[in-house]
Amino acid sequence: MDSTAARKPRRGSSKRAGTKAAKAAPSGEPELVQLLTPEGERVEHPDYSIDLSSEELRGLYRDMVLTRRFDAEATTLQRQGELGLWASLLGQEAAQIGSGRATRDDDYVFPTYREHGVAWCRGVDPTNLLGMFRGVNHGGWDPNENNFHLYTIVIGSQALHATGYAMGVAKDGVDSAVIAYFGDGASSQGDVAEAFTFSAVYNAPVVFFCQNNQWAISEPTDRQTRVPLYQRAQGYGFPGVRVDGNDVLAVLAVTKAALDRARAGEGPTLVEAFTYRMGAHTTSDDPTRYRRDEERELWEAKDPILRLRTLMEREGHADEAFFTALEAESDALAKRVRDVVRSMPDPDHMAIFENIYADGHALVDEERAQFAAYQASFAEESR
Amino acid sequence: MDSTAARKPRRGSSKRAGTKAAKAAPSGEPELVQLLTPEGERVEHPDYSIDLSSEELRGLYRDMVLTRRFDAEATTLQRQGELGLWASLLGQEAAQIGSGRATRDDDYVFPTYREHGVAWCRGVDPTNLLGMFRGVNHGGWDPNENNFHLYTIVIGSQALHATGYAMGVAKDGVDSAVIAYFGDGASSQGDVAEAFTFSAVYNAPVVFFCQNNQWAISEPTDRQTRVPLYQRAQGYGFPGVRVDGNDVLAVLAVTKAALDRARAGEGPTLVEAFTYRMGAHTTSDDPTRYRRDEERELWEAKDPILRLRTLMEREGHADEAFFTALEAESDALAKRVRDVVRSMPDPDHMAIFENIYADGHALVDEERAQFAAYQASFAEESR
Amino acid sequence: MSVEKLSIAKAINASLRTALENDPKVLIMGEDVGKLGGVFRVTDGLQKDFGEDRVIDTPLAESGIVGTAIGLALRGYRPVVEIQFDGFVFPAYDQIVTQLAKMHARSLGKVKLPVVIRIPYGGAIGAVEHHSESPEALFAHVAGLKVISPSNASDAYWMLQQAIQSDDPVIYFEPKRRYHDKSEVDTEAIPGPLHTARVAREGTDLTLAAYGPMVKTCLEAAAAAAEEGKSLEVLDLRSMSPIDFDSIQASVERTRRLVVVHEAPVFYGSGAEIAARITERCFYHLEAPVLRVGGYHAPYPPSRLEDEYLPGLDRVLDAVDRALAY
Amino acid sequence: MSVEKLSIAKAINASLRTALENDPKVLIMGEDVGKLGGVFRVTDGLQKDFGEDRVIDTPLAESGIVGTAIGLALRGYRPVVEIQFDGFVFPAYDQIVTQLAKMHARSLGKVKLPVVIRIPYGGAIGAVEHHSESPEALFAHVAGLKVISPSNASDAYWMLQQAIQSDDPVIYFEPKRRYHDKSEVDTEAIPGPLHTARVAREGTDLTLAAYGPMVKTCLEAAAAAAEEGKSLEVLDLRSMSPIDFDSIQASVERTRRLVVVHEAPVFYGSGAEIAARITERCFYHLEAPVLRVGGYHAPYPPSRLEDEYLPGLDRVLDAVDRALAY
Ligand SMILES: Cc1ncc(C[n+]2csc(CCOP(=O)(O)OP(=O)(O)O)c2C)c(N)n1
Ligand SMILES: Cc1ncc(C[n+]2csc(CCOP(=O)(O)OP(=O)(O)O)c2C)c(N)n1
Ligand SMILES: [Mg+2]
Ligand SMILES: [Mg+2]
Repeated sequence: MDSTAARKPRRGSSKRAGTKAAKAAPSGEPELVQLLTPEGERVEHPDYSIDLSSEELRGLYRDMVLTRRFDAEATTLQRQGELGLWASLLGQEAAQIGSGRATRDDDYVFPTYREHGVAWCRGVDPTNLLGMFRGVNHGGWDPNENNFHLYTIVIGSQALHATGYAMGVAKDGVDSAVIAYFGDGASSQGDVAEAFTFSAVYNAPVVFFCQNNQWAISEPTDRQTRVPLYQRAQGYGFPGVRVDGNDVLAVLAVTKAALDRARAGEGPTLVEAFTYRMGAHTTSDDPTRYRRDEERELWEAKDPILRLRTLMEREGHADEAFFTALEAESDALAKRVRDVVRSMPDPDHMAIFENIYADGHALVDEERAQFAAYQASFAEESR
Repeated sequence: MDSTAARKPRRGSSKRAGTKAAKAAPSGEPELVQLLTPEGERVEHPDYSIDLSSEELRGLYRDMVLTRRFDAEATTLQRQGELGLWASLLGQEAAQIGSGRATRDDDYVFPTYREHGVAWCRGVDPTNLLGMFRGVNHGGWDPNENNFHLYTIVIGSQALHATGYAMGVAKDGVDSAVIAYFGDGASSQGDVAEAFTFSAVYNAPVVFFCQNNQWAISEPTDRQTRVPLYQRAQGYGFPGVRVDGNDVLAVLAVTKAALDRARAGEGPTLVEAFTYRMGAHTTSDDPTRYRRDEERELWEAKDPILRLRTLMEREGHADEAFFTALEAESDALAKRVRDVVRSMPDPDHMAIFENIYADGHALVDEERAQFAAYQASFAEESR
Repeated sequence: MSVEKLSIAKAINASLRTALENDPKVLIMGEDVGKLGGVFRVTDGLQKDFGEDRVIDTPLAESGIVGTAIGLALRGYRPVVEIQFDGFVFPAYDQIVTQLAKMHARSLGKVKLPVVIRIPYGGAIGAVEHHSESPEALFAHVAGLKVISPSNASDAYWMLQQAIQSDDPVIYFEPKRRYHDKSEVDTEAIPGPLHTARVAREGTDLTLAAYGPMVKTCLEAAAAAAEEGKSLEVLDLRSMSPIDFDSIQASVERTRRLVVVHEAPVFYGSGAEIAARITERCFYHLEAPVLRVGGYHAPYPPSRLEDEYLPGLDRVLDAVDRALAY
Repeated sequence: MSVEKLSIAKAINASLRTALENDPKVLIMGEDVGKLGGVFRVTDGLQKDFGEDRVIDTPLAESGIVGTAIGLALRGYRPVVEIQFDGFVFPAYDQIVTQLAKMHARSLGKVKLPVVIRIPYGGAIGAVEHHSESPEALFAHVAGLKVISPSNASDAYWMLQQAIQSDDPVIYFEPKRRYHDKSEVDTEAIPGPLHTARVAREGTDLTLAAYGPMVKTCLEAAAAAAEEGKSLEVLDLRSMSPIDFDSIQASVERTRRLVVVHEAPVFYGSGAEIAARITERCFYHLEAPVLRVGGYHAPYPPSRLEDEYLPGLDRVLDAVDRALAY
């Protein structure tokens, strides 16, 4: 629907456009909170508003561009054999930057394996994300440094961790909030449903942020649900809202509102960011087996970065120098990522036996010693 | 709310009463389909109607009375040490008989451990239910004889079995339906949520029948949900309806409509039967630790059997002879149950090794032989 | 009080109470742990005294319980989770195995998961299906978990204290059939290491190794054997992961014969691990193969058959006789 | 065609195709098994040829997949379930352990559960966490399940045929690192019994027992040892529940030494069960304790460490040397 929508009045000049966006579209698609159309027009929404300075808009733009560039570089590094795998977020930049920028430092984030943009917002050095994809660790950063938990691969598990963490936040009597990311496919997992139940019963300050990128590997969303996912929340007694996941402004506004609700003691919210996985599921995947190019083309017209750029250019939020500088910054980031990854050392063999237990375990000690002796025997032999 | 409701117009004489029942009650309790008030008055409902002959009403009454009597006898047998445990259905007779009688012979039922009334409707000999509570088996009946699956103790599991079975029914192209029973507590289990997802995605002909008896052992329903349970269905894309679970007529009508929907290829329905566990969770439980007598008294006024009797007596659906004969039939049933249980033999020791595999397993054979030899060694010693 | 005679159930209750008192971060979570005090009354009175915020009745969803406990631990709490019965831990198995056990390693040691999972386990209580199982091997096989089981009230108290204080996830198996067995608990003692075996009875002819509910059975067997002039040593292993192989080895080097006893099925059970490793360590000491007494490769049977299914005095003595016959 | 050279992946595909052709009740279920043909392309082309009604893309929920497969089996279908990777079977563990494994016994034999669960397992493919595990012991310990793993294309084809035809639930572990290994498959052969071990190489000095991916490693070890003048027998166990102890015993009675090799952690692994039972059966035959080579008591490590973690040629030969040194 979005791509065929007629040009809409400019920012702030019309309530009609916003109201229209809030209603069900003629195609049968359900309502979708939108503040920036695919054509780069600002529209209003009765429930959500946002007013950002030029600097803030540039900030969001920069985040998205750098994230995309980082992501592309990682894909390249995978092709070159430097990474074993990469899960690209291409197309989901607005969903991730908008929601990531809505969080406060003291909030806590529970990501899946694809939240590179959110990690960026949280201040995690992007090179840290690559360790697990290179195979040198299972997650190289300290979750508590940026309140950004490790990537979780087992689908849906982290929704419960986030809920428990939020229960703890509430116990602590502070007004931080927690945000749990998951995908459309994950919505089918029992753990996600149980997270809904627990968070509602304990009124936990958690936002469930579902990036509905239309696909769970090869399965379209209709293999997971026959109604829009945001509606799932209602049956558990908390609000659900669908936002245009390619509209960074709407995502920011909607997520901020949901986090504020959590802070205010009003409990969980489900945000469904309606977006699209532009690339393959991971570098191991071959989407030509299960989806058509036309679908991708349709979504290209809704590109999250392009539409913000259109707005910024038309409204003069940035000059050419900004875009040129950003290009250079992107190149520098890509180079740094490349350099860091290439020089990332393999872990020491003994790392197999480290950090299995915080307080030690006799068998680990025994096996470590045996392993060391065995390794040493080769060293002796080769001497 | 029900017990304080004023006397309502008689059967068929008013649409108002029914409409009223369908709306949210002043107490904030959500709508509840009701066709027979606690005072034994017939009321109408805009969406559900029922017109039963006197014989049919007597049938339902008889089912409920005999089920209650059977249940009481089982409780007694537990106290006498003949059973290790009993899970009483006291108070839930209407929910079980109404729904059980709504099923067709070719439908398939997946019960919890408390569906003694449903078992009765399906034609399972009640004495067969007692084997597992006595400890002579884990479920003594052939599920396919009455299309009544074995009792399932692990909470929520059977919702998925029912869904899979219903997927099979649909594949077979027949118009049978499947009904899965579970409790308010079970609604929190991931398996139940996954059953909702699968049944919706595959449009499986299954009815989820949740007996909300207000308690999961010691936990009131607000430990499982903060909104009425029937609303859960909506978020999965199928209808949910709350029925007065102590009103056998409404339960029958609502369940039948849901089963018919399934048959017609319209997919799953969630029925929440709002009822009350009058007794302890099981004979091992002590409800005085967690709930007040007053609550029970409130619900006594809504007794499912009493209200039907009131209706039958007032409208002349049965004479005294019927009630007298039923009393005798109850006594006979109780006696038969007692006799059968008391003479129920302990299983042969070798049964430990039977039916573990359909096609055999070398280790089972080995252990069976060792066990037999070991047992025989005692026989020899004692000779 | 300092020394008191307590049942195992009461000792666990006292230990939970102590933990709640000593550390405001300790939480109790589970189904019916509040007003009811748990189906075995092990948490009796705790919610009343510590409030609903610290003794938490949860929704009926085991994965949710363990999953939120993990989140609470990440926030700095120390949840002690109750699983109502052994057979109901499996919905939580994924969270335990893929998250709880691995998160410390996944984070290169950055996060700690001080979560205790209490599981009443084992049979002989005349219960229906799923209420009498011994799944300890399914946890001990998984790196990142510690698996322990007390056999008496003092260990019940102290091992739980130590489990709660540990920064590692601990699966604490409670021998439910022994809940009412009483013995002395010194709540001011200084406990020994958590994962060390204890010589429950000294002997010279053969070692019986057991844990949890089977320790008592083995002690009874040893007493009976003594009347026949056989001197059996009984080791209470206390910990199934790690296993104190040193103590078993030391005992076997003296007695030269070992019988391992547990309720769990023998096939792929803890007895297999003990037999394999002790045989390797004591190959020239063993006069007989390590024999195992345990459950059969069968679902736990209906309760009227459990006496036959479970290892009892006679089956232990039968194995002892077979081992001594070598 | 009758004899063809196929990769293990293609042999499984052919076996599924045969089953779908021969029996209208056979269904394929799992995540991405349809158009994608599974992440390993093992179900490639099947949905195209047999339709969405028989080759079913499921919601992303493993408990739901196995739970509905049970329901379908109760209705008379024979579902073959694909779990995408070893590490993702755990959400389904409860349905497998408490329902699938026990329902036949629970019903006193009245209902049958012909469900096959295919799990690509094991490491050495350079994958991220949860994609390289070997959880077979966690299933073999549970009565009611059968657990098997082929090591070559012919077994991959025939063991799957037999698993699908079996009225019991079967966990079929696919050695994913060997998916592309090719060997001859005779699709008109008459297969031997499903749970019998196979002598993969004859030898006289020591027996190597393995299954799945480690059979090839052991064959390579045997070849290397032969060059040093050591004659190793290699047994392909094929089945982890039941285990063909008779064949192992027969071999060990000749070779007098046994080394068991698997990728799974040694602690509480299948090697423990084999060591315990074979030591009991062959106490006077064994010249050395049964040695075990396998994974460490550690989470499966990041892929850059997997070569060190996994048992390889050298570690097998090291154990062989140690066993021969007795
Ligand atoms: C429990 C579990 N099952 C299966 C997988 C394999 N898997 C990885 S990603 C994925 C699809 C996830 O889809 P979605 O939740 O929509 O997230 P997206 O990848 O689209 O971001 C699957 C099936 C897994 N990681 N965990
Ligand atoms: C997975 C699982 N966890 C815990 C239990 C123990 N248990 C048995 S019944 C019950 C409460 C069930 O409540 P509800 O679903 O409302 O059914 P009701 O007993 O009220 O009919 C619990 C917790 C169980 N049987 N299965
Ligand atoms: Mg997706
Ligand atoms: Mg209930």
